[in-house]
Amino acid sequence: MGLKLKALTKSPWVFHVSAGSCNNCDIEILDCLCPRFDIERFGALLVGSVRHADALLVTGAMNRKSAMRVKKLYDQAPKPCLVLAIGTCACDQGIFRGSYALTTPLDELLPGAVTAYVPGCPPKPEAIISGLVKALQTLQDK
Amino acid sequence: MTTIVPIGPFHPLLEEPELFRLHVDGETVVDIEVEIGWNHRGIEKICETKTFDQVPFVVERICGICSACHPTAYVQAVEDLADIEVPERALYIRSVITELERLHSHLLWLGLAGHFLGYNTVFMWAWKYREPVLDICEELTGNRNNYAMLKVGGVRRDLDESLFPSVLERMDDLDKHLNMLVGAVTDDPVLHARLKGVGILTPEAARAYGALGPTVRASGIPIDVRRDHPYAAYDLVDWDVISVDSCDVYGRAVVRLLECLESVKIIRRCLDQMRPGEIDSGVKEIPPGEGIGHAEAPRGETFHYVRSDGTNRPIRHKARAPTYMNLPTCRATTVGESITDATIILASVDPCYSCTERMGVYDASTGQKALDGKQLIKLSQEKTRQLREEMGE
Amino acid sequence: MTANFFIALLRFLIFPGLLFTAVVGLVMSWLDRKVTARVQWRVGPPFLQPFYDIVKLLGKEVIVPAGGSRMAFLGAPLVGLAGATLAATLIGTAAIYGGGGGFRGDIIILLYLLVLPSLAVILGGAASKNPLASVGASREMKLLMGYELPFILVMLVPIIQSGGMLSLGNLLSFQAQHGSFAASLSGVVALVAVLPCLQAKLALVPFDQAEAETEIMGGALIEYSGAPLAVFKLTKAMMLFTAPMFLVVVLWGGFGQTLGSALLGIGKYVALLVLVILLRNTNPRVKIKHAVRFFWGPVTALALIAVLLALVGV
Amino acid sequence: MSEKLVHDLTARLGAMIRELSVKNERRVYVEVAPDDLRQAVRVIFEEMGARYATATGMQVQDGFEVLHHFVFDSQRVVVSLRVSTESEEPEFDSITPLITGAEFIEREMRDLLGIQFKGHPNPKRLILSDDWPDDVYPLRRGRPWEGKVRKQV
Repeated sequence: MGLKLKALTKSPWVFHVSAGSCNNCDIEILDCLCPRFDIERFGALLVGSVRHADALLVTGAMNRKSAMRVKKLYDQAPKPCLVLAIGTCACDQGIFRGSYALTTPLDELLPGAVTAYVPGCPPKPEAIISGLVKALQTLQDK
Repeated sequence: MTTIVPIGPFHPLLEEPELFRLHVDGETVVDIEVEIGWNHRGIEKICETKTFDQVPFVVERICGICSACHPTAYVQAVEDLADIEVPERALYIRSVITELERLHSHLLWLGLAGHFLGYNTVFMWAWKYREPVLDICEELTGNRNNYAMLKVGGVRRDLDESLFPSVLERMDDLDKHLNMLVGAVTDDPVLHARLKGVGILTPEAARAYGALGPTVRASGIPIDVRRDHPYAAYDLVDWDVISVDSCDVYGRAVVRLLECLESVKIIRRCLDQMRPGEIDSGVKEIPPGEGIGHAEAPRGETFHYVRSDGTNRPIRHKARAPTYMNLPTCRATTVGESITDATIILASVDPCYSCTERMGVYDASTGQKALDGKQLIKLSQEKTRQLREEMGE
Repeated sequence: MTANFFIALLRFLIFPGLLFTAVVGLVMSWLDRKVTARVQWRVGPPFLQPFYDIVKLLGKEVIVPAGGSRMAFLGAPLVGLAGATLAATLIGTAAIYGGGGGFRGDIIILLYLLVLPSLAVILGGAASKNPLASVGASREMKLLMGYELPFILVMLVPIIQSGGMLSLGNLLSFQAQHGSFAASLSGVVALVAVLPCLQAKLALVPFDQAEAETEIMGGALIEYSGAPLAVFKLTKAMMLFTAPMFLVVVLWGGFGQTLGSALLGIGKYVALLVLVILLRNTNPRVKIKHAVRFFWGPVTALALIAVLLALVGV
Repeated sequence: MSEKLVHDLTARLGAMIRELSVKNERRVYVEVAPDDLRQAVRVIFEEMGARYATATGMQVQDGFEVLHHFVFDSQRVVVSLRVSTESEEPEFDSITPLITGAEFIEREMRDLLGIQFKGHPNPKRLILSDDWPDDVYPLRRGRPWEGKVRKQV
């Protein structure tokens, strides 16, 4: 494993994309930054611009309007960039599946890009952190 | 020259997707447009395909931080429709859950407000105090959010009385911390300078827009569904409606903080007064008819309307979240302010888009044609050119 | 000639220039994040975190926004880095070699060099072709105009006190003989006046309007990714070392020649830095309007008082 | 609780009332003719000082219905003002000129149910994504969008 990769696993800056979620997953993501969980221990930071991001945390069921934005954001992110589906909605659209407002699920929209799925409604912060760690491990295996 | 500064749809200010277009002249906002729809999931249609007993699970997911208030409003609408009496213990349980939610929601807002002001210490401290509230929620209901406690005619689960002493103890702690936060906010001169007189919402404008919750209570209109249309156990315990008349962002912050103290009071009294008993009235059938239910969410009144044709599903379910009424007030509050203030003003109504958008997309533009991407780029390039000239390049 | 050039190059690139300042600056940025975390009841990042961040950014894809000026966009961070490095070299050389390390007028050159990182942010933001970056750049510019005036006024204090010395080395030997300027009344006032300017120079809350993440998403740096971003971050970290160091040398006696005085100097530097970090954590971001008013009002007044006091010799 | 209010409503609205039903002491439903809507809203909102909550639009067996909900906070009553039409292309008067806060809910109904509002100051198509077809109204009965909405990639 090269130094670059090692540095990447030690410093994953995350960008949070809420694509039609109910807010819970988003709050639990923010909660990861807070004193009890403090993901800065692992070098992770929540960044304001997608250009600074190493991982996109996507939440929500993706409706027709936000799906296009998610795709655009993914294109704007400098590679390598991980994508994590946070919450049941992002994984398989959950309770909203079949609604007229929704469109393709995340893994069809960004084929092959989703590294980790963190189910739960909402997933606990521990689960989100564990998902991030596992996603980073896939980088090391390469 | 007017520049358009987009805030959103994916912006760290907002934990949810939203697009505000601030028309900015220098640093002053001259106009604002809101575009919503990034969160629209068609919940009202989904509800028509669920049975009356399943709908609470759907409306719970309208919004994560109002995940007790929407089901409360919904079950009250159905209870209104079918004239159902709810057992007293269930009423107390409903109050406890909704107040716990209000506590964590207001603390969450306080933290985010601090974050927007670049005051990350406040963010971290508020969220640290919020954590025990979530623990209590998890112990009492089984989940940190989305409690799945409400059902038509009562509640789904009883509260475990053996947990009450430890809950009360943590409420005492929280009380102390909240008082400290109140002191910190009211004593900080920089916060006064940043928040006082900013984002004025006059009582007249508040009424015209139909603003709700802390937003309107900070404009000197003391309306609160919990007192005005008592539901759950709010008429069985003693508490006060908080209202100030400063009409600004500072007032909204103070109202929320003081409301937290009231919530602690309500939870304590509910746990005290609660007596063993039935928690469910065992509803079998919903007759045809229509019903209305409303509840005071942390952000204001949630309003639900349900119509039944006698089958096991509602034929129409309408949900209106408080932000739906509060957000448009941004036109009254941000115009004329600086872009720096715009963010905290937008945040001061505690916008909750996932609520607002379960059904709607709206645009608060003043009828002027929204600019497309190309024009935006052109404008931004012009601004850059202007900047260059200013720099003497 | 060649030897001199070689030594100068070494000083610029290794010690006390680029390499040394970068390492110390990154350690200091770790200190900043760690203290911040502790104030917020968090654990904070591991010691090597800033190094990982920089290495990682160097390995990422670089995206130049379409329609932007490629030269300005990629050149801006280098301008800032060069400014910070040169400043660090001059200050470090003067601090270590005492009287022999500086040249006449280097204090004025330093004032210019210390502005370069801010100018780089403005240039980079303007080259980004992004409205939010433009807002960030224009804020940086306003802020710069705000704090530079009192900053320069304060710099007059040591010059007046020393009777017109314009070289860092001379100022240091003057302080070694007569005690540090900060020991006099005018020096104390000057130090108080310069502290908010330092905060603004380092772009820390309450004066981080140009990069206000929650208002304008990283502001001027919004479009930067990969290596150029790493350079900006590095420059910022280096400024964390260079700017307080400058004040210690100019106003507060420097590091002297003995081990004891060197340790004292380091203590002064760390004290300044921790003060800055604490200020950052106990204040909300102020509005740019208020910030400029603050710098042109009370801070400038205070700086003027310091100058007047220096003129009457206290 | 609602007796005085009902009395007041009957007196002020007078002949405009088509039907008035008191569901219970906290809920009152009043039906008026579409032509009288604005006048009735003016009476309830401006003269009687009610708070505007929201509106519910729906497709019923024979046509469309819109309920404007008003809340009387001091009297603890919710009054719902009902207008209905049997037309397949429903159109009602907009109440936005009277109540600013009604702008969005009327546009929402326009987009999701295809109800037009006469005199709306800003009747723009806003709901749903831009690629949603113009004549498909998802909240009408059944699943009217099936086969008409393109799947996005």
